[in-house]
Amino acid sequence: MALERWFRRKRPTRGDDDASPTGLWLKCPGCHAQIYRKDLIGNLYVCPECGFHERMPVEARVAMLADEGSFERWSGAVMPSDALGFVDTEPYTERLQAAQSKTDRPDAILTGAATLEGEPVALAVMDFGFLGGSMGSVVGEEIARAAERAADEDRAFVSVAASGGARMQEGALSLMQMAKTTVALEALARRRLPYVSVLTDPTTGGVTASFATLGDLVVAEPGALICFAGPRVIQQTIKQDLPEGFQRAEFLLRKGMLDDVIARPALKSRLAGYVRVLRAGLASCAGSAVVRDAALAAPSLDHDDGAPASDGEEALQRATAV
Amino acid sequence: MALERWFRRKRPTRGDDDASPTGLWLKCPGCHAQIYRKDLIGNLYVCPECGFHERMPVEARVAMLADEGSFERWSGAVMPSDALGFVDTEPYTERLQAAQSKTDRPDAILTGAATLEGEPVALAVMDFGFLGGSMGSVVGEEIARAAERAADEDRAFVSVAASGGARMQEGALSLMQMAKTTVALEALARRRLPYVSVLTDPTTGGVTASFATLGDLVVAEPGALICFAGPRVIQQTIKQDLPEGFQRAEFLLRKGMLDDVIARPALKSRLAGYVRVLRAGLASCAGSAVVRDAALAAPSLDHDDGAPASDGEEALQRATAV
Amino acid sequence: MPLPFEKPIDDLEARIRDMRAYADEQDVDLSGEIAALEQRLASLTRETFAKLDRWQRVQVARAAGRPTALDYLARVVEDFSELHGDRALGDDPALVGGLARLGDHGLVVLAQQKGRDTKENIHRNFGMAHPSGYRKALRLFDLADKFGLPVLSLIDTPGAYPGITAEEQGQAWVIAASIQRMSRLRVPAVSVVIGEGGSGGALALAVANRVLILEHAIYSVISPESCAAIRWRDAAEAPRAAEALKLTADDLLEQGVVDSVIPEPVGGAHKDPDGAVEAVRVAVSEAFAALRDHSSESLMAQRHERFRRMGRVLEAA
Amino acid sequence: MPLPFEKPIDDLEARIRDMRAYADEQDVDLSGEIAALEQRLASLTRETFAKLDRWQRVQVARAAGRPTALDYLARVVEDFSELHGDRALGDDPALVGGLARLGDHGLVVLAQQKGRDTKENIHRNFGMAHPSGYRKALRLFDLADKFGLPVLSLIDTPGAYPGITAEEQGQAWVIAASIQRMSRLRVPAVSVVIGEGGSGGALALAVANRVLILEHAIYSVISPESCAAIRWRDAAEAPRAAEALKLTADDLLEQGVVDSVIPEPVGGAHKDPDGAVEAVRVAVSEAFAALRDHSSESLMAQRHERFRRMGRVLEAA
Ligand SMILES: [Zn+2]
Ligand SMILES: [Zn+2]
Repeated sequence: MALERWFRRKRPTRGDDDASPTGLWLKCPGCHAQIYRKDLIGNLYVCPECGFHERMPVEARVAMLADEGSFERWSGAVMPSDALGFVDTEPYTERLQAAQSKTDRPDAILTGAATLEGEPVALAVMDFGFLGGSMGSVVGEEIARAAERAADEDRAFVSVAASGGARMQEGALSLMQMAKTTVALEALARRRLPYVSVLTDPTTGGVTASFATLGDLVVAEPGALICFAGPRVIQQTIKQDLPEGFQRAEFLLRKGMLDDVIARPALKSRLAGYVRVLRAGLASCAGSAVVRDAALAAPSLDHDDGAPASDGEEALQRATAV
Repeated sequence: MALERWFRRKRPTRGDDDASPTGLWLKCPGCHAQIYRKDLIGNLYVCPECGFHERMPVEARVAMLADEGSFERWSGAVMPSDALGFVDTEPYTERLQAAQSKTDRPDAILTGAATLEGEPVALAVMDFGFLGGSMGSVVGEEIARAAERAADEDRAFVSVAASGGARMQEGALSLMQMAKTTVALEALARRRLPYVSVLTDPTTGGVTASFATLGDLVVAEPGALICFAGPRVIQQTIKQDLPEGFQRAEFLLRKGMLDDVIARPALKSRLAGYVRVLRAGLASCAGSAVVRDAALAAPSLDHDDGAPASDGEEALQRATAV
Repeated sequence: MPLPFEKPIDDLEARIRDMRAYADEQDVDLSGEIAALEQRLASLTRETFAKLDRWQRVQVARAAGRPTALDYLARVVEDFSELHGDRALGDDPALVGGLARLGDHGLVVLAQQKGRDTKENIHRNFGMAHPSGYRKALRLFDLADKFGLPVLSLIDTPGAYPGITAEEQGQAWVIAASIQRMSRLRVPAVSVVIGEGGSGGALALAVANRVLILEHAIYSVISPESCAAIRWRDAAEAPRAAEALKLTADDLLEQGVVDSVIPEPVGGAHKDPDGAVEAVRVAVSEAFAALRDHSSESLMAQRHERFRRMGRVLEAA
Repeated sequence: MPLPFEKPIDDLEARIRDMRAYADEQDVDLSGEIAALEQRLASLTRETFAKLDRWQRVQVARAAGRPTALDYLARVVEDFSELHGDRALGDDPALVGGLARLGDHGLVVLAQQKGRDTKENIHRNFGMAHPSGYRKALRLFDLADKFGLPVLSLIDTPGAYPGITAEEQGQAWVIAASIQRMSRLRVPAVSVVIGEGGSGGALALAVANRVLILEHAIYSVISPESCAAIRWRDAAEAPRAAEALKLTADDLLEQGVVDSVIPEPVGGAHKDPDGAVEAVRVAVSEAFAALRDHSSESLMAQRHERFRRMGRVLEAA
């Protein structure tokens, strides 16, 4: 959230959020050229002059990645609730309604099945335009269900992150989504299904510090801000200027944190290529690979989507009885 | 070897090698005090004035660590050979004979069974006085056999390293001891037996870069030089002075490379304590822990000491047949 | 220095001290008066702490003199022996790890350590770990699994450190890795929030089978001050943010985020550190005793389910 | 620039070139003479390279124009896609890693890359990896195991980098870890020493089921120069040190350190890079084909035994 404000101030024209202008012409934040809006959109929201990657709407992202006609939406079965009765200058419920009206989705995520150059995947794309892409219970649950359903349907998992972090209006429950999404990824690991995570501008806080950096491969788009603590928080802490390019994708690539930085026009084929190779391991070694993480192969670890969760003691008893 | 010379030049009074004086009085390299030789020996070769840790003879080390009367020697069944016919300013065979006469052991290591405060262990102590503690085929073989026999006899493994690195007179065969000692440690890992490695002054090169840093816990003595490349090599490479305390135990502790730096008088009880705790895991979790590394549990991995090694193709066939 | 709402308690304590001194000095018997005042002190303390609001609890959770992780370790476990370093970046004093014993079995311990004074606070970076701290934890989780050693973690941090080096070294990456690694532990894991459970930096070490919390400790997605600065654009609104965040032990129990609340001595752990340590010792021993006979598989499954079900969503019609 | 012993070959090549030019210019038929000279060239080259001493082979192994790891990768595997970073310290250009395909299966590739010119040499640190390079390898070994991808490593390094940062970041620790991790791979692993196999920095990536070496590559515990500096106290004695170290492909085959020698085109790989690349492609394909149907357990066991038996000792009477 802090980030969202920071961006509004520093990068007024970037992205598809509230503050983005809706005129025919846009000024590119990268090269300051005047770009015709349609040209930008036709070029995958990449500046035709300098290659600056504007934020991309969720539906355009899906259209760019999924083979034509292959996308089938999964998300939408769960809606956010105001568990804490959170009110700041405005009630959380009203903020939710406004975001839902604006984006026409229940929360900050869209998931579904698709193929990428024929490779079956589950896609999870975050919407920074919905309360800054913050992760509350619904985002966590949709990520978890998508990962688990991908595992059930023998699909690789591809997530496209864009988030200001945890949704503080859901208190500690939003913090717990970091652990929830992480344990849900085990369903993929157990079946040796690849998970490729794409970090886009911006990916921060609790999303960076959970599922989004736990991909078998983690790549980013050029120029994307990727961090745990936002630049403003760090500046306030250390009281000095930040290095040039700090926390941007290229910086993190040099620091060893990313597998690669991939320009948007190449993204689909690179992701498909990764999935293809990671699924082309030797059959003779696959069996024992599963044995190796017998930890993860425990059948009692399987989670039933939507089934009422038992409490800890019950789970322990049940698991023990298995 | 380079190191050995470096030490002779810079630290003439340290250690138990050729260059150490044999008089009644010694000058401490730490505080420059004149120390009565017997006082030094009686104090575990630690300067009573400043705590400087002199190098310690192998037998004194064993006496310090092993419970009284518990040590039973294992090493000695294999002797070095001159596989390459290596001659520099002197034949390797002559250097070997001189070292054997001086130290009264076949090569730069002593291994055996012992108890430490009652905990059954295998001990492997390197002798820097034997050709700079360099690791050739015999040192590698004795380490490997000691680790494997420890596993057979349900003992923890404790090694005390002191080495100038690989023994170049044995060429690539000495390099291969790094891999040989490493794979031999798997016998311990398979049986969840602890391996605690003690690094003493100096531990360098191929010994640091193999078994000696692969302990479940890795500790060092105060002031010990521990490195991959020796200080002189680095100085020649970078042409600038090295930082104060560079590559010493305390420096490496700060850099996160050591579990602890332990003064000699406390070493035995600390090692025994580590072994005691690491062997007190829950029985309910031990079984599955073995499953986890099913990799390591493959029975065909067991190595028969002394059995003639089959060639690669045979091993592959044999293992496959299991 | 008492907390603001402790002033009346502090005053009454001073009066009792004065009266004792007077009685000693003058050799008069004031035991009746003193007993009465002590009774009043006890009920005043009880009443004060029974109706603390959330912001006051935040202050108790951070109170000077509140026992730190190492204070607990000294008596909750036996023979604690610190292990240093992450084998990559350094050794982080804000996140202490090591071996210990609990009854007849070994233990791996991880503890977020704030300072007990300014000097230690600087050394410990106020309990805010760098990536090397979490990497040390990863290493010790591996050790725990290899040797079947249960894991105890003590949580007390404002959060993972936000700084240039921390970001360069992948703070987000190591926190995610720590969450994942801890969720995969094949041994029993118990976490106790003893003071401040600050965001992802706390959660990274709290993916346990049992998450306990001290009565006046807090556990939150964000500090009240930062929340206020963002949502009210005014850090001074921290008390309102604390209310909104529902971050007290009772709140968390209600939300299902913690499994049980360990009562503190009346007046808070800082009033009676020994009492608090003993309460934690008993709670930790019981928690491990209840877990120790379960198989690795059941422990992993229970931990997995515990965190998988976190959150509140409405199923769409 | 020819190597010293290549001078007669180089001269003869120049003569042939001149004669061709002259024939073209003057439009005379010198094809008979040229053919004779070419025959002489072929036999001169063959003879020269047949009796290279060990120091000369060291020079061939390091020759400018000798194909580098990336030159091999371009054609030995398909669709090489580089993966960066060690998730801790950085991304080391001296040790390149990534995904590729070989026939119908995926592959993890690791390659020590020297520069093809001064600029690249500086960028690649002359093929001397830092700890982050070996950490990247550790990460990719995990990836290979998880997805059942065989591992191909190409070895060409003077050694792991000896420097302050490298020591601070635990160069010895990561080399040991890499040896251990590679020995535990659950997939087939093939290593090819394509140029210089320098000490522990080379071995760290060469704990394979099959270790191949190009005819004029070397593999040694120490460089001849360093060996000479230590044992003769004079780096100029490198030729004698090279002889003593027995570091050529044939020596290593005899010692059991490598499994087979890949013949290079006459005159060395630098004379015919395409021929060398093709020879490696065929050898690598055959090596993986022979390993692909073995179980993980048999692959590990074979690798374990391969290295467990290394060395020559005498059993005491
Ligand atoms: Zn532009
Ligand atoms: Zn002294």
